[in-house]
Amino acid sequence: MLIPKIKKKSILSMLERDLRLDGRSPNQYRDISVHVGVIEKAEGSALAKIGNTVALVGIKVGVGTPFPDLPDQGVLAVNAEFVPLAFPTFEPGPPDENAVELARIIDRSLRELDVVDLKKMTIIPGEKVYIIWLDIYVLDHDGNLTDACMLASMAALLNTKVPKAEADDRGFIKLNKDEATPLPVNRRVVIVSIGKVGGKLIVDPNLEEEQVLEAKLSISIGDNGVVAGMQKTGLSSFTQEEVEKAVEIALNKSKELFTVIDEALKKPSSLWEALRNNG
Amino acid sequence: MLIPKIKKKSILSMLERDLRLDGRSPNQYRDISVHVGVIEKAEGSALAKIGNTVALVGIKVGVGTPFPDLPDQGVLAVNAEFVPLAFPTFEPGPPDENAVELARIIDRSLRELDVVDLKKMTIIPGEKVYIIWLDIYVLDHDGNLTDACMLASMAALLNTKVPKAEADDRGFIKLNKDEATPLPVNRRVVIVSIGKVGGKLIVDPNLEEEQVLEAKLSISIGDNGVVAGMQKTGLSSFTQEEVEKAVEIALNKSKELFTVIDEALKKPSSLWEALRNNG
Amino acid sequence: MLIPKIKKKSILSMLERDLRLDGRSPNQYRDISVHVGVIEKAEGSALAKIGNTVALVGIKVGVGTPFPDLPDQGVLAVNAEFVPLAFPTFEPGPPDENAVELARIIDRSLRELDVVDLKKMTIIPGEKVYIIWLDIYVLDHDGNLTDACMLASMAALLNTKVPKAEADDRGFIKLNKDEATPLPVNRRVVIVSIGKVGGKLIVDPNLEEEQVLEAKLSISIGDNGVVAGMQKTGLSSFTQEEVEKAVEIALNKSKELFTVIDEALKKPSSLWEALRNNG
Amino acid sequence: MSSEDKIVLIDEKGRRIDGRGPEDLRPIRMEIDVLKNADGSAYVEQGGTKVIAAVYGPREVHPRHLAFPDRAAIRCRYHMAPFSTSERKSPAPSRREIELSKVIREALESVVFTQLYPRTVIDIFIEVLQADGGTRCAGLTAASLALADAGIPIRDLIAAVAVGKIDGVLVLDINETEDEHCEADMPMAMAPSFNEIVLLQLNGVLSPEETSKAIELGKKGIMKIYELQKETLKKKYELSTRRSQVVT
Amino acid sequence: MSSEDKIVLIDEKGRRIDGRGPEDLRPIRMEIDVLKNADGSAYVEQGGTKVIAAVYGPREVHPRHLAFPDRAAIRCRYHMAPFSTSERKSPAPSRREIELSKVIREALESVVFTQLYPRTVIDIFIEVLQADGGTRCAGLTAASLALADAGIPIRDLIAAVAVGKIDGVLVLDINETEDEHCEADMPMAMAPSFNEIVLLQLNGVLSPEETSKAIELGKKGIMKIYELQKETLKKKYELSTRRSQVVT
Amino acid sequence: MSSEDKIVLIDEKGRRIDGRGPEDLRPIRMEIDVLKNADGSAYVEQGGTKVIAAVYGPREVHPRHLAFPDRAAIRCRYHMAPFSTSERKSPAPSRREIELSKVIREALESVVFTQLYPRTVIDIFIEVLQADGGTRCAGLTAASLALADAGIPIRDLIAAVAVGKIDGVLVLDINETEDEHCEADMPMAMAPSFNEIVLLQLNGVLSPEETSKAIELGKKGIMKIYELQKETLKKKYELSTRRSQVVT
Repeated sequence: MLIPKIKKKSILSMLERDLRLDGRSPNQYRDISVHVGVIEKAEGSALAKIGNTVALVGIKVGVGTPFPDLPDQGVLAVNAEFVPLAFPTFEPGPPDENAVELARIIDRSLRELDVVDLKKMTIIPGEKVYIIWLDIYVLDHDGNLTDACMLASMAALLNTKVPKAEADDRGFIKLNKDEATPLPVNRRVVIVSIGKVGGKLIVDPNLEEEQVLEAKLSISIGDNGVVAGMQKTGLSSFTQEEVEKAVEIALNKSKELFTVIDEALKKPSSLWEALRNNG
Repeated sequence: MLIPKIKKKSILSMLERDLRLDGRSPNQYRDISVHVGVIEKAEGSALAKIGNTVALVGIKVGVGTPFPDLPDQGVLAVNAEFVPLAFPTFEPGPPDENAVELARIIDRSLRELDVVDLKKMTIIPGEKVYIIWLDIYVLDHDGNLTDACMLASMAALLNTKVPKAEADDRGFIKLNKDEATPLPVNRRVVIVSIGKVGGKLIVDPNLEEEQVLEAKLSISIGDNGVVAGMQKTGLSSFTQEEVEKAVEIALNKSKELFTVIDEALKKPSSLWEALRNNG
Repeated sequence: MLIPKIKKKSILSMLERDLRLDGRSPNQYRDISVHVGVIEKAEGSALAKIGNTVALVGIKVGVGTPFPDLPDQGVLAVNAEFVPLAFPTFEPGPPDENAVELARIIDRSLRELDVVDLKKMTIIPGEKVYIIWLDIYVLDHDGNLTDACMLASMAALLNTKVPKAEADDRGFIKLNKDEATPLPVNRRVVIVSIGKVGGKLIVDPNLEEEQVLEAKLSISIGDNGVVAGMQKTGLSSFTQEEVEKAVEIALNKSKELFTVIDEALKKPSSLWEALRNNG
Repeated sequence: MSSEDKIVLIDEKGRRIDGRGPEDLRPIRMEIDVLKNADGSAYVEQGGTKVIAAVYGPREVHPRHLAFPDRAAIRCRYHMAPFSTSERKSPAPSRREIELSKVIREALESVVFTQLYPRTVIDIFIEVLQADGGTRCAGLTAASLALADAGIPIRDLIAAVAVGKIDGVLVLDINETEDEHCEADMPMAMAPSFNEIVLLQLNGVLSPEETSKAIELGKKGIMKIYELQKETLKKKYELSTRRSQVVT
Repeated sequence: MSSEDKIVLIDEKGRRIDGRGPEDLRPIRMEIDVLKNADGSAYVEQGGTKVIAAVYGPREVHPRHLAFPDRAAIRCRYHMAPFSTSERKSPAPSRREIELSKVIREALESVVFTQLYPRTVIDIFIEVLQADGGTRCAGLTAASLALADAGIPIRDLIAAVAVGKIDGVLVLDINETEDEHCEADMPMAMAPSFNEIVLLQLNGVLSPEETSKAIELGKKGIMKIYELQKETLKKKYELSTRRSQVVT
Repeated sequence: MSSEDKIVLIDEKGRRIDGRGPEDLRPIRMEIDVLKNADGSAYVEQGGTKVIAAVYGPREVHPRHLAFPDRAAIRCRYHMAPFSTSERKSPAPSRREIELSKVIREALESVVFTQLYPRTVIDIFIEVLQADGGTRCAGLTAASLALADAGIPIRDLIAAVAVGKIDGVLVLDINETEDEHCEADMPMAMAPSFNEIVLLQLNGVLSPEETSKAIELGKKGIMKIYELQKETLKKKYELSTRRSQVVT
């Protein structure tokens, strides 16, 4: 994964003129697209692309027992798999620290804003609740997985239908998919990741840029304009001023991302369409 | 495990004359013996030998909860351990792909023919059922593990006694070994494995032959003359005609195997006897 | 971990004159100290030092279901972690064979003497009992972990307060820490480990000595003067006479250890004090 | 093959639950080069079943001692996405996935010229994104396309399909509902140009005669899938040729 | 941040549940060289939070291929003792511990001169012995002291603290009870001499303005902790100097 | 040692539940060379306990860095078959199996001339096929026979037996029922020719005097087992000599 020093040099010298290797300006995202409803058997799903980065999220709804300390809430379980078909160094096996960190960043962003109204997800209070399994599948990694995975997660939740829970004659709870209602979603959240290289801030770093980044700050923004999470990654640091500037940029760019989600929700798509226009 | 090419040559040239290195004809099994009742503490057990291949199967009967989608059936759990004492390259640890495949082939053969009458293995419908643990232990590996393990499994099931389930004063289910009845077995199944080498089909390949096989087809045969499972293994292929010929051979040879089981069931044996006549 | 042969020679030649490298006599322990109550959030805790060996034990009390065959007893679970900060070759991950052996030696010593009165640890007979988690944490390893960990374990149990179990309005059992009573302890036990080197027996071998030991015998002694466990470790052997002599020594030295515990119980200490006087 | 309920899987007119006749395949579509990072990739839809396959390699093996001096090692992972099934599936590999990874690998290895790349490894990853029956077959179909897309020399493509027996009738390309209630399910895969059966499994009960007929039926389906595979490759090849001409 | 109960976390006089004002740190004490085997070690108490850190290295890497040709690798494990929490914690690393090990490692790596020790590894082990809020911050504070104690060249110490928002008020160095009921929890760490923020996380909701103010408040706490760290090192240094003079 | 029920383990005539007197061994039989692939193997039955042991080696170590430059490494696995116990045992190694593998290995290592085979490994596998008390002892008895059968130079065989205390009486070679209800269980193993105790464990409570007497009693049993071991080897040796004479 060592990028020649010469490439770093050219990235830096172009940034001096506010330009990036792929022609973008510092605050510009790559092309973004979101397709919802691509996995028909899942209760909710979405595929998000940012440039060549592809993230697929499927949501399954099941029945389980609540956490003892939260007996009157449904359960949301967020998991991320960096499957080995997505990148040469991704390996089979349990999620590594990067996949765990990504899942937890998204999980916290959803939780802190009460994005899913888990209090409405109880079936029998204290005994049976809905479990919302949100599984993130990275299919192609070209940098900035966080923003793509958050986009796909948010769109998939908005695409989710919750089957009606019915007790059978033995008292077992079964889910009836024929009577399903939209998942209660309180509000929306996106993540805007901002890289720092040569002291400059750039939005949506691609893989090539990530390899020369000094540090990165992923900022979760709610659709009510609040900061709903931050995570600094990378081996270097930010100054307070840089953090403040990054928050400002994130607030700005979040609007674009919310618009992309809005557009995507207008009509469900197919995986065939979503994957094919990769060329 | 690389066998000298010269050995492959001699195997092939002998097969041209329908002969095998150990003096067998192509459709001939090695010596087969089955001993039942060798583990007295197990509810059922059998040791099967095919040539120098030795497989021991023990069956334990326990109490558990049924699968939610099959509330009125007992549970049959088949597991295979290739313990490291059986072969230089077998390693400690969870079953590898070969052990998993073998256990699943045997499991399917038993399941597809309803060999064990699991519907009779309910204790309290929907709540408590018998669990039949069938554990396969390979003790010595000289080729054709599948047929030997299936033989031992089938004989062990026919040797199994199911203890009576009784509720104690707290309502816990306990098993009473003093009142045990034979496991309800609907029918019998065996597996005949047929190797392909130099385009020839041979029954019961030994280890030396397995190392030069192009491919192998393991065919499960029910005692009602049906094909109850097939599994092709190995890096090469079969033609349709070869598969048809293999099925015909398997049907034929299955009769020998059923006879071996019949003989073995006539009297229980001891592990001492079973292991000692290895010489 | 290879100690120069020259050091072994000097250890042996000094032992000829009943002397040890650190100035001790063969039957002499290093300085021992025990501090109880060092983890205030735990229900019980103790830190024990023997020379530079440091063991910390914390006890958590929880609620769980009893073992089916012991429905009217609480559960004691002993676990040992050799965390990697304690020694250059300790590795992260599940306990290795040394940690497992140590935990099991201590577990058996506690169990065989009924040190904890588990029969008094039932909440709802057959359904809910107290679970006593005894977690051993080795912080610094300079030899003779067994004796230090047993000391810390015994002192921590004597320091433990059991919160009152109360059912809430839903019938869930909650623990009320404000109403806690001392853990019922029937009697005390310590372990005295005796090494054999050059045919001589030495008490409390330190790390340097352990590296040249032929064998070691860890002897559990109850405060009623019985032998409550033995474990021989190491690649060599003992004669019967050596075992008898070791038992005699252990009985003798156990009195010192019981006195150390008595002293420690007189006043709770802080982790700050316990760790700082390491210098 | 387990459930208690009696479902009508074939009506009096010989129509199956999704309207097909016994010898009809489900609608299939396939595309190669759908991923950027992989050396080769393919996406296959067969009815409701959706699989994606990627190939990396030939590349270096770590640790080294897993390499073969005389040929490339082939590793294969068949894996189901947690959201691909009716009930959420744990992402940890099940015993079923371990077995299928093995038989798929053996089928693919029969067509790859592994001896061209000694001391290397070729990694084949199959992800089932939606499971509606026949996932190992669709996975094989996709994996062999991905090998071709990666430019790895192969003797032939692999095409695969499952034959089932329902209410006594042999049917082609069973879907999940049929699989759950059928009397037999026989997945098979071929190197079609050589008439070689490279994967063959049977779960369920057939008479010897039915076994022959099932293989015969499977072959018919496989040949159709094979044609589609070749078309898919050809289309892409022409496209990229045209493109390169434009460049030239 | 989850519980249902309404607890008064700040009274009408602006006092917090443990009597502190909004900008007060909890009592802190720290000590280095508390372990014999480790190359460097430190113990930090911050209110009820107690952490111990140890450093081994630079030392050889096994297996070799994990080494870097141009610098030392840094490995970091943040781990909680089973008895450190209210309910007993399984000793197997949780997802939380895996994440925190990563962000702590990245923060520490920003100050270590790793290029001085190519092909080696520096192991940093943090054990939380009692958890009462702010454990990752106390862990970082301790780990950078342990690095210094091990004599590993660092550009600066790392000092860390968590800022919280409670009932609309930004408060410094939240404890566990505050953490459970707060609106936001923002752990941050700095290399204070360089004014560099090397760890920054936010769990919870802040307005952009509050974010700035929270960082400002965190900086104040960090500077105080930094002073204590330097004193701790100085005291020990003088002690050992005095000792060595005695020897001479 | 746990159950509540009071069972009469020794009757008024001093007979144990299986009719033995306090100092009687259970019936023992043993055989070597029972497996073809292993370099050495042995099968031992002691009452209802049935164990089989196999030895592979000296052979190459993988990975290499586990090898010792000056001697062979010894690895040992004591393992119980899932069907060997009253309740089915999970095949994953339990903490008990991990501990017993260690103490058995240490006992065996005391008699093997490991320095003859530097840089190699000797693998010893013990499988308990039926457990009725004294499995670690029968395992050691079998393993040392398997080492001899493998032709690995050893100073002495290892013979082992468990001594128990029941209703205040010391008894030899306790079976499972006795083990469950006894006051003490003391497994021990010796290199009998050298009078060396190479394994010694005590679970339960003994007075110091009883400890001595228990060792004394154990020795008696061990000597009998040792004689049987030597006979077993001799018989086979004569047999193979006769055989080779026939060949010549």
